[in-house]
Amino acid sequence: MPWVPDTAAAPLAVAVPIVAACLALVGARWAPRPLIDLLATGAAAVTAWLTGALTLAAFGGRVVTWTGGWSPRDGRSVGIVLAADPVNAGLACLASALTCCALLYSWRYVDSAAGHYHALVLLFLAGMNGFALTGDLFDMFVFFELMGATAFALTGLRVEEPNSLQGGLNFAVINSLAAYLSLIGLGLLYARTGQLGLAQIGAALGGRPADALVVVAFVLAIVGFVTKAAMAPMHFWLADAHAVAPAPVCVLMSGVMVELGVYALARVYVTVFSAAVPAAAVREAFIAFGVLTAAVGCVMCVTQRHLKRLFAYSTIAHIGLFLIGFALLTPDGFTGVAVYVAGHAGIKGALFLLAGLLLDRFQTVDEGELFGRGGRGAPCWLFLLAALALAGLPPLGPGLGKALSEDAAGAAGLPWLAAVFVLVSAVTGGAVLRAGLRVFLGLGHRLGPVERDTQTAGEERPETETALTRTPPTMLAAVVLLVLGGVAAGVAVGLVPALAAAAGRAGQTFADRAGYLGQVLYGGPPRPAPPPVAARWTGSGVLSGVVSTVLAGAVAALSLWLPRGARVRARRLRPAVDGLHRLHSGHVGDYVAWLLAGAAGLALALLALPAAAPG
Amino acid sequence: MSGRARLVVFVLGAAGLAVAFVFALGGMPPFGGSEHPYRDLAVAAALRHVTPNVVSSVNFDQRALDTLGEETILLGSVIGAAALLRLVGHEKERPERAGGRLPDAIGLGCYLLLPVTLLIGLDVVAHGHLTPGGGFQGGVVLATGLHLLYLAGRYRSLERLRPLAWYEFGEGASATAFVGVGLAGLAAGGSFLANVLPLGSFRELLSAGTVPVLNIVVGCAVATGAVVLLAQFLEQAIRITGGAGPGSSG
Amino acid sequence: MSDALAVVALTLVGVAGTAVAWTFDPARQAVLSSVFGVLLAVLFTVLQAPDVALSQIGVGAALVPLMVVLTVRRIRRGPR
Amino acid sequence: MQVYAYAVAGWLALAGALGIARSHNLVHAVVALSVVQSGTYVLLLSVGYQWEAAAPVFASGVPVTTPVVDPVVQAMTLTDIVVSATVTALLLALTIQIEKRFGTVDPDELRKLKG
Repeated sequence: MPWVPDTAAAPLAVAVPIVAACLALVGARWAPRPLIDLLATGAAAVTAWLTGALTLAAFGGRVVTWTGGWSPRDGRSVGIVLAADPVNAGLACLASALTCCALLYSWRYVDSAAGHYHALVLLFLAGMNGFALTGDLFDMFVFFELMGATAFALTGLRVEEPNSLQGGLNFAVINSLAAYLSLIGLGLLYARTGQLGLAQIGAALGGRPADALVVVAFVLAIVGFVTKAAMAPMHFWLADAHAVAPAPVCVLMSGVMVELGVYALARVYVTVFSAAVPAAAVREAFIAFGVLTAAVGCVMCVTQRHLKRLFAYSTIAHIGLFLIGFALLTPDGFTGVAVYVAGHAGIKGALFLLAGLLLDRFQTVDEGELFGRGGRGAPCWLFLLAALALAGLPPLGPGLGKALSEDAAGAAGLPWLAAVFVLVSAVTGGAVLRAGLRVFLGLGHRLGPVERDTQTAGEERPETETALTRTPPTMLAAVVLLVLGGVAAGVAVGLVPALAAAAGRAGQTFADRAGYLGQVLYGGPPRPAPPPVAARWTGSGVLSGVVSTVLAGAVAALSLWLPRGARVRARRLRPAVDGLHRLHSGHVGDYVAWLLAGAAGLALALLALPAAAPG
Repeated sequence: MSGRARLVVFVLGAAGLAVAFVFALGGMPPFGGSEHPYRDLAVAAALRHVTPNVVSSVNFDQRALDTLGEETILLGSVIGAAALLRLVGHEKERPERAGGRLPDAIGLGCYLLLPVTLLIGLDVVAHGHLTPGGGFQGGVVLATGLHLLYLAGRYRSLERLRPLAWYEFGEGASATAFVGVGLAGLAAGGSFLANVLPLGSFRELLSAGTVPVLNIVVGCAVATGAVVLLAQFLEQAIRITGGAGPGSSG
Repeated sequence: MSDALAVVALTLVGVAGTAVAWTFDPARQAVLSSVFGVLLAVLFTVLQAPDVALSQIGVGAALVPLMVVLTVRRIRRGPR
Repeated sequence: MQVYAYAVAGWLALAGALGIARSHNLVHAVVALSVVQSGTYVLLLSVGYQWEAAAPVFASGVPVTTPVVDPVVQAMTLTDIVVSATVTALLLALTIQIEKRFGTVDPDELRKLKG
C-alpha cells in the first residue's frame, strides 16, 4: 500500500470509523447537514480503501498484527491479534463499501436524529470491521456486542413507527441472549485451555478427540454467531428487524452483518475446533440445519406480500445456502460462499433500497397496495434485473456463487445439494420477480386486503421529509452502485482468469488451519499452497444458472397468472402455510423458547452424531 | 404460540441444554485449581510493564483493544439511547415542578456527600493502575455522585451542573482520545495501542506508561456516558409529556 | 477463604437471581435486583475480584436499578 | 463444590431465560435478561479462581511472588458488566417508546409483526 503499511490497515479500519463517528456526533450540533453527510460517506470510503488495500495485501499471505506490540514468544502471547486473510479482509471491505452506499443513499434520508444516525452507522461499521478482522474469541464477543448495540438502536430509530420499536426490541433481546450463551461457551473453553486467541485455543485443543466439554463449548460459543446468521430456528428476529429498519440500514444488516455470523461460525470451527470436533458430524448437522433454514425461508418468502419482509425471508433462505456451503468444509466450498456473499450483498442491498424508494413515494411496501404504481423508470428495470440475479442468472454475482457452491458440493460427494441451490434460487428469485412485475408493471391479478391475523401490514411513514415525487439522483446512484457491484462479482471474478484464481486462493487460505496457526503464533511465512480451484464459470454452472432462472420465471408466472380454479385448489395448502406464518408471531418469548430449542438440538445432535457417523 | 406451547418448547430446549451442560461439567477442571496459563503470562507481563494492578494491565495494556471496543459500545449505546428517547411529534417538556420531597436533613446529607463522592471517584480513577478500581469504577462513582443532587431534590441544580451537550462532547472526545492513544502507539511503537510512554517505577503514581492515561480517558467516558444515559431516563420519567400537551397531569 | 463461605455466597446469588427473574412486578423486581447486585458484589469479593466487585456495586446495584425504576415510573404515568 | 459454582452459573442463565419467556412485562424481561448475563460473570470468575490465592493487585506490602487469582477473567467480567448496563439501557429506552406507541408493555399484546 502506498501511504499506510499493511499492518496498520487492520487497526485503522476500526479506528477511522470511530473517530469519524465522534466528529459527526459533535459536528451535527453546528455544521450543516450536507457536511455531516459528506464527512460520514467520506470516512466510509476511506475505510473501504484501507480494507481494499488490506485485502489485496492478504492475497499475498495473511497480514498479522498484534495490537499493543505483544507479539508471541514460543507461541504464547497476552495480546490480541488481528489476522487478515482474503476472506475476512474482503468482508471488512464489503462492509465498508456497503456503508458507503448506504450513507450516500441517506443524503436524502431525513430524521430528527441526524448526526446520531451517522455516528451510529459509522460505529456499526467499526464493529463489523473489528469483528471480521480479530483473531481473538473474546474480542469477537466485544465487537459482536458493538455491532449489536448499534444495530438495535438503528433498527428502532424511527421511534414513531410501532413496528420499528417492536422489531428492534425482538432483535436486541434475542441477539443479546444468544451472545451471553456464547460467552458461557467461551468460559467453558477458557476453563479447558486457559486461552482466548483463536489460534491459541486451537493449538491447545490439539488433535485430541473432543469430549463432551469441548462439544458443548463449541455449540454454546457459536450460538451467538448462528443466531446473528439467522439459522432456523434462531431466525425469527431477522424478518422483524429487517422489515422495519431504515432501508439503508437493511443494506448493511442483510448484506453483510448476517453473513458475518456465517463467517464467524466458519472461522471458529475451522481454526479452533476442526482438529477436535469430527468434521463428519459438523457436516451432517449443518447441512441439516442449512436445508431447514432454506426451506423455511423459501416458504415464508414466496408467501409474503410485505416487500421488505419478502426480501428478509429471501435472505434467510440464502443463509441456508451459505450454511450448506460452509458445511462442505472444503476450500472450494468456502470460495463459493465468499463469492455468493459478495454477489448477494450488492443485489439484496439494492432491493432493500428500492423498497425504501417505494416507501418514500407511496407510504407502503405492501405488494397489493403498490399494484401497478411503480412505473417504468429506472427503478423498475433495476428491480427486475436484481430479481433475475437473485435467481442465479449467469454471468451475474449470485449465479457464480451458486454455481461454485454446487460444484463444491458435487466434489464433496453430495451432488443432490445442487437441487437445493437451484430450488432456493428459483423460489426466492421468482418471488422477487413476481413482486416486481406486479408492483412496477401491474401484471397478474390484484391482491385482496392484508389478512392481519397472519400478515404484517405494509403502510409506514416515508423516511424522507416529504413523500418523494421522483427519485433523487443520490438515492438512485446508491442503488446503481450496489447492482453494479453485485453484477461485477460474477462477471469480473468468473471471466477474468487472474481474479478467478485469486478467489480460489481465498477459500484455500481460509481452510488452511495449520497455516493460520503457524503464521499467527510463530510468525512463520505464508505456506506455499497447491494451485487452487479457480472460481470461474463452467458449462454446468451456466446451465444450472439458466435452469434456475427459467424456473424462477415459472414461479413468478404461476403466482401471477394461476387460473382461478387452480388457485382455489392451492388454498388447501393454506392451513400448513398459515401455521408456519403463525409461528412467526413477533412474540419475544416465543423466540427465546425457539432459540433454546435450537441450541439444544444442535448440542444433542453433535453429542450423538460422532458415535453414529464414521470418521 | 399459546403460552402453553411456548412453555413446552422452552422446557424441551432448556432441558436439552441442561443435560448437555451437565455432560460438559464432567470435563471441567475442579473449582479453585492452580492451573491458569493465561494468568501466568498476564501477571509476568504486568510486572514487566510495572503495573501492580494486573486487571488494569490486562484491560488497558495487554488487551486494550477489548476496552476500546467496550468504550465504543458505551458510546454507541449513549448515542442510541439519546436517539431513541428524543422528542418526536407533539411530545413536550413539562413545565418543571418542585423537586423531590425528601426531608431536609436527608437532602442536606446528599448535598454534603456530593463533593466527597466526587473526590472518591477521582481518586479511584487516578489510582486505577495501583489499587483496585480504575476508569470504570471511578467513572460510575462520579456519575452516580452527581445524581445525589437528584435525590437531594435539586433537579434544577443538577441540570445546571449537567449541560448535556457538553457531556455528549465529552463522550465523543474520550472515545477519540482512546483512539488517539492507540494511534500514538502505532506511530511511535509500531503497533496500535502499544504502551509507548515511560514506564516509571513500581507503585508510583506516574508509572505504567499509558495505563493511567487510558484509565482517565475511560473514567471520562464512563462518567459522561452514564450521566447522559441517566439524564435521558430522568427526562422521560420526570419532564416529558406526550400526546395531549402541557395541560396533562402527571 | 473457606469452602463454606464460597458455598454460601454462591447459594445466595443463585437464590436471589432466581427471585429477580421470577418476580413479575417490575417495581419490586428493581429493588430485588439491587439486592442481587450487592450479593453478586459480595461473591466477587469472596472470589478475590475487588475490581469487579466495585464495578458491580456501581453498575449492578445502583445504575441499572435506577434506570429500571425511572422506566417503571415513566410507564406507570402513561403517555398522558 | 467441584462444579457447584459452574452449576450456579448455568442455573442463573436458564432461570433468566425462563423469566423472559414467561414475562408479561418488557421491563421485567429486560431485567431477566441481565440475570442471564450475571450467570456469565459467575462462570468466568469461578473459572479463574484459585484456592488460597490473593486478588491480582500487588499493592504495597504484597510481594510480587504471591500467587494471585486469574486477572484475565476479571478483566473480561468488567467489560461484560459495562456491556450489560449499556444493553439494558438501550432495551429500556425501546421499552419506553413501545409503551408510548402501543400503550402497553405486555408482549402478548404487541400484535404488529406477523408472518
